[in-house]
Amino acid sequence: MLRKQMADKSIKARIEHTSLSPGRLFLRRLGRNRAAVASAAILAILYLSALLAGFIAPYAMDRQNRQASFHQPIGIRWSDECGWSWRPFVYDYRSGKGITGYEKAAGKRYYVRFFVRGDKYKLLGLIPSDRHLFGIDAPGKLYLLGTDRFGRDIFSRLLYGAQISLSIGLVGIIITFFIGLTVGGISGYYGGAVDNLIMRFSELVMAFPSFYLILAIMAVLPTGMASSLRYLLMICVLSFIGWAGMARVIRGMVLSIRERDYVTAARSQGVSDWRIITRHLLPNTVSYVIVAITLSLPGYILGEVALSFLGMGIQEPMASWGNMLQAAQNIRVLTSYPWMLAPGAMIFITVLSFNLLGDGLRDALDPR
Amino acid sequence: MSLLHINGLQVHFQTEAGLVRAVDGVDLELESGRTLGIVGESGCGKSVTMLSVMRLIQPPGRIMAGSILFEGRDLLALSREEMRQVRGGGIGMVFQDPMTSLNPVLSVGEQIAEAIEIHKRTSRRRAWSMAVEAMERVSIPDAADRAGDYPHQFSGGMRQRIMIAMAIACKPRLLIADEPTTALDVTVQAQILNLLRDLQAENKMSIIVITHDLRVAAQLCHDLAVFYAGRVMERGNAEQILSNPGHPYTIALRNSIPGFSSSGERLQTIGGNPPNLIDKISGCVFHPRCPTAHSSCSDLSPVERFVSDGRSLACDYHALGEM
Amino acid sequence: MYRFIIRRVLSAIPLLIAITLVSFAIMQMAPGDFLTQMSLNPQISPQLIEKLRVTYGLDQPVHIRYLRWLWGVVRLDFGYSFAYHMPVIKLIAQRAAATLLLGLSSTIFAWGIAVPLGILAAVHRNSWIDRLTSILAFMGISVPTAFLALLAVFAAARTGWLPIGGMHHMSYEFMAPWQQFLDLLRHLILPTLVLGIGMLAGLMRQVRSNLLETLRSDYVTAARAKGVSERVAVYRHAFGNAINPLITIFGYYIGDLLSGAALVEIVMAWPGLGRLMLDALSGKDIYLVMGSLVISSIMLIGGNLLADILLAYSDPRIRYD
Amino acid sequence: MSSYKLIEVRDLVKHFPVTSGVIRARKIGDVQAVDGVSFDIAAGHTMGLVGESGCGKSTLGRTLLRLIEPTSGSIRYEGQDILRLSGRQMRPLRRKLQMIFQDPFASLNPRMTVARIISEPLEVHNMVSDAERNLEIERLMSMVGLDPSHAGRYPHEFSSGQRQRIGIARALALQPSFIVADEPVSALDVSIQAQILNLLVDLQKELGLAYLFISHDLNVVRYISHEVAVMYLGRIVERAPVESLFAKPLHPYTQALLSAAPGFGKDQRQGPVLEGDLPSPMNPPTGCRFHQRCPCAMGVCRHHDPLLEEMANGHAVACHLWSASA
Repeated sequence: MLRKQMADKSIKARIEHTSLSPGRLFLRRLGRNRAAVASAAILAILYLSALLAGFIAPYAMDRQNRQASFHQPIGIRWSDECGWSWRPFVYDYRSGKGITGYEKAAGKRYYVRFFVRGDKYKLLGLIPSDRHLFGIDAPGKLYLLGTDRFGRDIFSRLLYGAQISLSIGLVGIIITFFIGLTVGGISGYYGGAVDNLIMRFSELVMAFPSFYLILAIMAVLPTGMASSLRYLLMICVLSFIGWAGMARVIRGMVLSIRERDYVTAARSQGVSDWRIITRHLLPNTVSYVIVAITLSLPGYILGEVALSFLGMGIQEPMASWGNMLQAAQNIRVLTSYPWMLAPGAMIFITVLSFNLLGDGLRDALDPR
Repeated sequence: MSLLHINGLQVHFQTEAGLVRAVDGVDLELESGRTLGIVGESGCGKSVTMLSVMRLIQPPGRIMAGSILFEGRDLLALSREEMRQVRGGGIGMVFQDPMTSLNPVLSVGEQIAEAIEIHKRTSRRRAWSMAVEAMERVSIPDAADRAGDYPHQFSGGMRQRIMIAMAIACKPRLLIADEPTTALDVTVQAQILNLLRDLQAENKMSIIVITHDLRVAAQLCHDLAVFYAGRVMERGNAEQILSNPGHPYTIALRNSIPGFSSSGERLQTIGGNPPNLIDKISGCVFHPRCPTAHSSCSDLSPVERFVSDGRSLACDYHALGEM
Repeated sequence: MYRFIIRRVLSAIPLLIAITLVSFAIMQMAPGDFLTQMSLNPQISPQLIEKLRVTYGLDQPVHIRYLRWLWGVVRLDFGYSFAYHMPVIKLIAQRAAATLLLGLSSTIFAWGIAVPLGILAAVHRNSWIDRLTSILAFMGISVPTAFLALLAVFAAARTGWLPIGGMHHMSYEFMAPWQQFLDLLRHLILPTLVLGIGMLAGLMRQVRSNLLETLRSDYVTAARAKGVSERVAVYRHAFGNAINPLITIFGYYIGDLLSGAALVEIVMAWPGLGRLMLDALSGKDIYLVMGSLVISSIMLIGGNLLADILLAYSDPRIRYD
Repeated sequence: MSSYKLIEVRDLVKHFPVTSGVIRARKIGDVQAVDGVSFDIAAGHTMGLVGESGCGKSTLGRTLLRLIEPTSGSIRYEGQDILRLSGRQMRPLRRKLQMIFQDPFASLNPRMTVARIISEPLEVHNMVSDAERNLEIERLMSMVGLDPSHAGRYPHEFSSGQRQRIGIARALALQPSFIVADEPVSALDVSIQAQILNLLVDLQKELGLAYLFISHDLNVVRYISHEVAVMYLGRIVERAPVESLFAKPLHPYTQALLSAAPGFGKDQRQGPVLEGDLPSPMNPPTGCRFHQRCPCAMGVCRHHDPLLEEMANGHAVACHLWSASA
């Protein structure tokens, strides 16, 4: 007994701390890729802002100001001809002579205040609140990125739109991945007739002209449909098209890992199927799957954008980056109020970040 | 004058983990018409040395120092264009895996003819017929018909014959064969070894064979160079080295091969593992695993010295000295 | 080879039937039809609508209508467009021509730039040109088509250098043939750039990574050992093998030409199939929708088949029988 | 050392169907990987199995452990036909039958530490209590010559020779009596190869293990085996005690293999060098499978399949040259 204890102690003491798991090595390599780290940070900020949209946005999603239609962005200032201010402030704007354009009403400063009361919202969809990160006393206006036709604050709507546009990718990919993992896993692990059937079916799905098909499905939805239902249906349709490719990737991965000697070794030792799948197959697919998810996620975001842009997706007054961009389609709006393109820039930044992060993950996984 | 003379060659690879001194001061000499075997375990720098002769070291590898004289000209000082003439013209090379070293989308005839076109400056048609001749020389049946076939249509042994035909098509003075039989089955390996021996007798060319198998080297080579950790441990006449090895590493290497010692007898082993070339070893590179290491071996790097006609050793305490 | 093609074409038939069946079913799920919208117009009498309903066969049960439509398709009769008052096939032929023109020009543009740039980036790996092209490629992959198209329109409107949309100038009819040609070219430039940039970026990355892979291969080293020049090693040996995956991608692009251009067409007022499809969908112009779907499915299947055939020619290891 | 028959293999056959067709797979032929193989292995003894790539030796090894289900035949372990056992009944027997692999990189799960790799079989079979597990890991690691303080490391931190030792420790964890070693030293450097071969021999002496030792290297097989079987295209063509086989090979294929295997010194070959390559196992030649490459082929070889017949002292050969009936 004493001998056992001593051995126990000695073995623990002697295990060196230098040893790095493959996962740690992966993270360490990823950490050296500055673009990927920056992208991850940007994405984290974006998702966090979307989550706390109600708190961060100075206005509610549908707060209109008929007197401020197509208001240009209002810059926050720290100084003017009267000198510096230790508090940020904005000027007031009055509507000008023409139909468009607002002129600066100089002189009066409106200070930006923090943790102010404003429009009511529900934090995380649960907690009712009316505190906002920042705001301004009426009649001051805080349109960081300008307003749209109805005088709604674009910055606030971008944050609310992010809730839709960013979550659609995440939820969509999770559904796709879940179907893909199940179907591809079964197909790869069991093989034979099941495999053959599933693969033929996935080929059929992939032979559909997917964009037109999605368009057709979205087009036949009744116009009066609740937007949350529409949102769900859109995810389902996008996932239905996407699962086939994912299933084939996972099937290929399972097939190759199933043939590795360490799986054979586990089988030869009487390790159960379940344990082989959970201990040997899945942990070794995880990193590939993360890369695959990161790289295919932008497809869902862009899918929502395309559908909503064509008026087949998220409907007004709900905000999504796609339908906000739709408002810029009018040539007169586009040329006179270029800030309407802001949602496009947001989509671009998001998709770029996902692509850079995915590429970094792939490099870290398979360094050459 | 020797056909090939390598002097103080150093090749380094800058990797993520650190600087790898793959070849760290190698001297070699090969007389015309002879076969030199380069033996050693994986990662000992034998392939890198020969790729340096062809100047085919790709980044992150770099030749840091040394000279490689081929027929009196320093290959490392040649222009790119001059070097291209040497490759395939003066020196032919055969690689380990005939499966991956033949271009899968070009017919084998095209691949052999390509070498001929470059070095002989002849017409396409003439190059093709010379390619067929080269295939006949390596005993590929129905060479004329099969020249239009693609690599995947040949068996492993036939592919290696095609690689050899490609390397010797322009009658090089030196043929470098990098593990030419490792990827092949034993019976096919014997065919290829016979072929190499016949070709040498016919063409009077020199051959360098890189191999990890001392027995393959014993079959084919006049001379031997034993590599360890990017350095030459021992070189000289093959028969002499195998019957009476001088360097402790050569002795250990030979004795660890089953079949050398008779069956039932316990194999002699070399303790420990081959060194990681990133960590610099002070003194003799072999001393951590050497069964006869002296205390000074860890401090002083042994100088290669000649012991008898053509034999040289890099060991300060070699057994041959006492003879 | 011919047997393979015939077999593939034959196996495409059940696929097409399945696709049309699904599409027909989807269209049926929509409440109402084209005539329902017409009936909201007080100037059209209910009698007339009922008559039209019989004429168009909309009074028949679904399966009869589908079979009728299918029988028509076999005879190359894709039905009649309610909104445009003309046979679907004629309408599609017009619009598909415009889409194909755009698709073709952007494909040529994308491949013409992506392949040399990709090769350059791979050969000079980790050089400034590699880094620059890779940054541009990432931006190109990530920019949403609709956003890019809007930016292009914005730029065109602000500078006035290029037309902001459409395919022809208003006075196109009165131009001399060479003026017409130049006018078409001017209208083609922006949509081509917008559609091409997305393709170009992805393709360039693909060319680069494929070539890097083959440049590392043993047969390229073996070729160098033969004394071939660096150019021959890169272009004949490495690129010759790197091209195979690109051919598959090429087939995919061909297949995707019709639906891939939809967003650009809509933003830039290009009179192609994408706009037609969108209008048809919102107008519940069912036969027009079906016709467009069939055509784009055929393109998709044909593109993949084309890729397989090209692949067999470029890679001797692939044999179909 | 007792030498009762631990393993008895009779008429073992494994055919892999080759299929073609897209929608409905049609069978277009069989790869006859193993085609009617019989042999015994005594407890504590080593049977060497040699042959060139594609001759079916690996398939045979995996079939013995039921990692591949054979087409027909019987495999008895201590008299019990393991092919008749259900998966559940097979589980306790798995402990007794273990395997060592060729590739030291592919055979260890890269995401498990050495301790977990070695302890997994212990957990699955409840071999030791949780409390004793660390002690057992330490014992196994020392036994195969690994430093127990490295138990927390991952496979990628070891050299190939050390990885092979981990694989051996894993196989030993269940205290087997029979181990299939599938080319365990082919991927290793010569100096490491000798270490592993010595280790296997030591373990055999210490634990009374029986091995089926698969290799393409005649010298390695000669060193480690008590008895050797030579395989060609799914068949055993010659089987004999090791001394007898190397002193007096009977089958022309064995003779060719022996003369092809390089030894020290030049031109010491006696036998002929074989022409041609191994035929495809999908359509093996009729008659004797070796007749197309055989330097001594006779008319009868083309049509009649020779049987494996015992000549003397356990030396059996399948060749018409030696057949009494021919």
